[in-house]
Amino acid sequence: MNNIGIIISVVIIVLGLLWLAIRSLTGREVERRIIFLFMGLAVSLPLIFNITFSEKATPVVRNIFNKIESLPAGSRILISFDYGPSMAPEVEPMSNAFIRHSLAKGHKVILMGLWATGQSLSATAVQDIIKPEFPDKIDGVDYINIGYKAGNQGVLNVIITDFRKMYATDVNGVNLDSVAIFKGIKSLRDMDLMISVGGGFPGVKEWVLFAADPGNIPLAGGSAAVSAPTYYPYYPRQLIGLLGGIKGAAEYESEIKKHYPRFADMPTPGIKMMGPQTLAHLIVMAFIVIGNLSFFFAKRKKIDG
Amino acid sequence: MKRNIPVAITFIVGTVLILSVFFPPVERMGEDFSIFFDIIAVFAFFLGGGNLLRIHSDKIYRKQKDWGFSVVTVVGFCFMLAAGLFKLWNPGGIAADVAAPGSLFQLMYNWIFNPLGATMYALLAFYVASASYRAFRAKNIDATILLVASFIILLGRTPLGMYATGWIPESFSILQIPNMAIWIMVSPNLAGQRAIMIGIALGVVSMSLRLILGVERTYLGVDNE
Amino acid sequence: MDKSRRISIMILAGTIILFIISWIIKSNALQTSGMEGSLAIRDAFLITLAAFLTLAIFSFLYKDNPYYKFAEHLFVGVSAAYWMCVGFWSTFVGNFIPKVSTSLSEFFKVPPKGFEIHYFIPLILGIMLLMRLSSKAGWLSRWSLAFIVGTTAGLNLIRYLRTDFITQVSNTFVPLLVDWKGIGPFFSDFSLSASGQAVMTLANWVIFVGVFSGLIYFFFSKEHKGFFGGASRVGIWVLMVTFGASFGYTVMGRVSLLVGRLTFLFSDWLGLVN
Amino acid sequence: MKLKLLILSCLLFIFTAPYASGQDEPAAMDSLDMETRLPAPITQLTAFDTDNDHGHSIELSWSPSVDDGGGKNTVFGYVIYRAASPDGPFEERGIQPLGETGYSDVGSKEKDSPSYMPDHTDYYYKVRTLTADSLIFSDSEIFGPIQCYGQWFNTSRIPELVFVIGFLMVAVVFINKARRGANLFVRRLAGIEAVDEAIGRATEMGKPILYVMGLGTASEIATIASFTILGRVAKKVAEYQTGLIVPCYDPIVMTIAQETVRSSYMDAGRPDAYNDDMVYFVTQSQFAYVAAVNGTMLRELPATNIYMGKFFAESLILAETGALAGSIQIAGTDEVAQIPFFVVACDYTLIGEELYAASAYLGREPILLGSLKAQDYAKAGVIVCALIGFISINLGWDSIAQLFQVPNAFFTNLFGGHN
Repeated sequence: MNNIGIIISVVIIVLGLLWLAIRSLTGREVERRIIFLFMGLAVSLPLIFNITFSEKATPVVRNIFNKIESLPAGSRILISFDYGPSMAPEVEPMSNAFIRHSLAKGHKVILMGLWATGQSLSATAVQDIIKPEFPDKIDGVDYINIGYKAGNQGVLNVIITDFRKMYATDVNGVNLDSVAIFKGIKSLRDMDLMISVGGGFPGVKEWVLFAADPGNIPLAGGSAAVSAPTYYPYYPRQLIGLLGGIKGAAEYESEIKKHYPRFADMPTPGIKMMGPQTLAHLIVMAFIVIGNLSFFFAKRKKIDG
Repeated sequence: MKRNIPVAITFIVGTVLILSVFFPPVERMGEDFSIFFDIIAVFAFFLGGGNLLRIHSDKIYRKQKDWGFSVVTVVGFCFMLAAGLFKLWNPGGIAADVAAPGSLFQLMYNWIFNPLGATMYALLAFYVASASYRAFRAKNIDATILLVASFIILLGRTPLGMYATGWIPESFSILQIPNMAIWIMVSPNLAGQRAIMIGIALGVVSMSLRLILGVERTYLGVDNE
Repeated sequence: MDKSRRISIMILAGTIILFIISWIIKSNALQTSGMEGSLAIRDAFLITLAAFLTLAIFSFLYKDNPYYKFAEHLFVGVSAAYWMCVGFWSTFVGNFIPKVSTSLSEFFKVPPKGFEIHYFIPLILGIMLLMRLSSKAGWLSRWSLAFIVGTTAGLNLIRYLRTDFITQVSNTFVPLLVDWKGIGPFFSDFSLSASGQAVMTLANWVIFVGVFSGLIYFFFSKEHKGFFGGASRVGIWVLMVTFGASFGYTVMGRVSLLVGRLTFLFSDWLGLVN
Repeated sequence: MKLKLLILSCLLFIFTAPYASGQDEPAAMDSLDMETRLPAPITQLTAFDTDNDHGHSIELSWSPSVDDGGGKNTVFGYVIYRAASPDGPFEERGIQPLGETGYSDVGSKEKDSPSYMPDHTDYYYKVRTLTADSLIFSDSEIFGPIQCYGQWFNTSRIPELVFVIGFLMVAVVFINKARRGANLFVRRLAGIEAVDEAIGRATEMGKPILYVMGLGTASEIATIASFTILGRVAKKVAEYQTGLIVPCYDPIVMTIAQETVRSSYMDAGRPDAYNDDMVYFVTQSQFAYVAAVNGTMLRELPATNIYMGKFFAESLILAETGALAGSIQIAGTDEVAQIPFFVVACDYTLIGEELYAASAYLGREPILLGSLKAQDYAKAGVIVCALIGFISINLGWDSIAQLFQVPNAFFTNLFGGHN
């Protein structure tokens, strides 16, 4: 089904564009409805046939992947959920991908949040990702969700010296002193990698300014496309990498899929959402090219004639 | 008289609001006036709704072209108005929120208003494509710059950009198209936006002063009625 | 003429039949998924209605047609009433009534907030605005218009000055040399990152020159000749980059909207994909 | 030393006992352990009325506990308490994380609000130093009485005042100059010059002109600028006897637009040709309005579409449909995010500030031109300021740049905005 769909779509779109390109070489304009039709096809075919494109990770994204890969198994990775439901479609694929990758590599994962809304979203991640996909991982040993504490960057100010001043227990009320994963952890400085996922305030910027920079702790980020450009000045010194928007998520997902056969069938909302997007962008670009072709050939015709 | 009083009102209201920013005791006037504005706008709704009904009933009465569709507008308007003003089917009665779940008002919003609005909005995807075909042509330098900037950004948002330029070493990563797209967003794009915003702010200041001083008064109409 | 009329009636009949078929199939589907009978019939009707309205709007892309006209006119009527109702309940009943009348507050079941005499100002101005409907006292409506325009001018002047003007100007103060570490490192790293000084420095230069020349483009009282002409030329180019970039950047958001609508059609209505 | 500390903490405990709740009992029994863990209280608590406000607010500041970030390093945060008398009862006003040395206690100015904070009333404050254990804390000495009150003038906004007065003065100077007959130059605005041409074309074709005011309410300067241009267009239309269609999004805008068009027709000497139905209300919903205007474009096939005012996501839908109908299109908006779409899809576009300048350009009255000249001087001022700030920041004098700092959310609204 999937393959047939891809073949059909590719044939339709490629032949159509070819026909249009040839037409425009004679300087003829394309009718608007044909453009509309192509746009409709470009978005609906990937939706119906579930067409996806393999992404090639940009260095900003690959750096995070390589960092998690290169850490020895059992390293401590902290993932902060700094977003709410409205931003979730864009950044939730990122936090899920980070959790999957870290656990598959055998790292210990600590989930927290600087946004009040982040707590329920991290709980969802435990419920929907960790428990069903990693049944052998034990809460309190391999992963823990310590939840949200009020105070924005003030929280970071505290936990960079001592976790237990802010967090006495995890979300289930279990004392942090009694869980295995927190043995030997005093502060953020004991983390091997911190990842902030979110795009507002507090978010990646606050993690850089109040945790990564003063504590000299490796930090990675994931953010909505809107705010991603503003974080580049921190890369790569204070921020080892950054996933920007759904495209960043898709790149990370394809990187995981490439290296981990066990994730071949995992849901990849990032890649999936990029399917129609990519095709639509290609169509728009194709029409820009075709438009210019017909423009130049029409002009030449006029000059010749 | 008919013209001078309105000009005086604009002058007094505008000056008082500007001064209120500098004098904390009257600072809240700005908030009050905004609420007043909203309340006046509710009265204006009667004007608007009345105008809508008048135009369409006129069409129906005169059996103008497409008068049948005007019936649709009038019926839709009255139906929704009744649902909202009388809070029909509203589980909470008069005290509840007008759009409480289960009310007729909310149903009509969810299943008529919302899909229609979202679909109109979605038409943009098509128009973006047709506009880029029609208008992105390298006619002159300006148009070419526009075209190139937009093309780089588009390319940077697809895997194609990375496949084409991923081989460029990290120390020259600015030449990789996704990075170039980001650079354009944070540098020249920012500069252009900023120039426009500064200009607009000055324009607003100057226009506001003209209004307050009563120089710009087209909105008042003429006086020879 | 007669023939085309017959065809359009046939299309209309076909549409109605399709609508009913979709309604029946959808209610069956909803019932089998465990929904209560009458509720399933209602929801099936609403989903079908929303889907047909969606398609009616999309049909405009082909050409203007009666189905689009129907959707458009329905939309206009419903939406005009929607905002009237929201304005009435939230502003009039929510903000105005509690300040002027306890008995009316009780009637509308909103907590009264204490009488404030100056809330009669908008009441009077609002009534004056309605005077427009009378030909004799129509000039009174200008008093309310004058009040509205005065408020606009007074509020916007300071607001734009504070947020847009002063902030944007101060944001333009950027260092022209970012973390200078010598010529060697400067010319060896052209990466988009904190270590790529050349790129960062270039970005700041472009911001400064861009704002500068962009502002010169907006000079109205000086002829754009000589240095001025050159600078405003550069200004236009910077603006063109801005426009092109913004255009390209929004494509993704616009496509997401279309994805949302098509997902509604394919999965919520037709159940083709999940 | 240890003894001293013990006595101090005992004293503190006695002092805090009245405020402590019943839950403190077990802690009291365990007092030996507690004494050693008690954090040092904060010192030098002071409070003063918040400057430059309308009252109802008090600023607090203190020196942090010696155990905050040093000493026993047990401090978790601070809780601010306020009372109407030194004997209490104290109510909690806010919490600050460790490291903080100040708090602004902002109350409501509304009498019926639960957090109402009347002016000219005595208040007493204390700050409690918290540890991770909710039972172990120490209170500061009580500060008071202190009153809050409003100031008459907000000194922090003097820069704005200076700017407004300066701008006004420059404008007055140029207005006077223009009145005395000085010829003030205004550069060509292609978009506005195209209007006349477009009206002529519409007359030739016998088709109407569609004037769209956008989604702005009358509280937008862009909409008001649009009225001026509408006035000019309507006058020309009346002279040429062409049709005019003005669908409106806002009822108040509709009212003002009717006044404007009517007066233009009178100016043109054709009051009989004016009809209130030219300017009509559609609906106050963004996309329903667009749907209706789209329909009008394809049904009436106007020769020219003019879009002036505030536009959001609909800009491209309108402009593309208009192009489909074959109309000449002239646009102008100050909505930065939408200018690109108009630039791409329309024949002429007034970019941002040009929309406001258009009215001065059309009027050519000295007073309008004078204000335009003042605008240009302000821009020159911006460039000079930017240069100064720029040089100073590159020489390392940050204090000059600080003069211009205003708290901002610039990046958040840069790419976002209404769409």
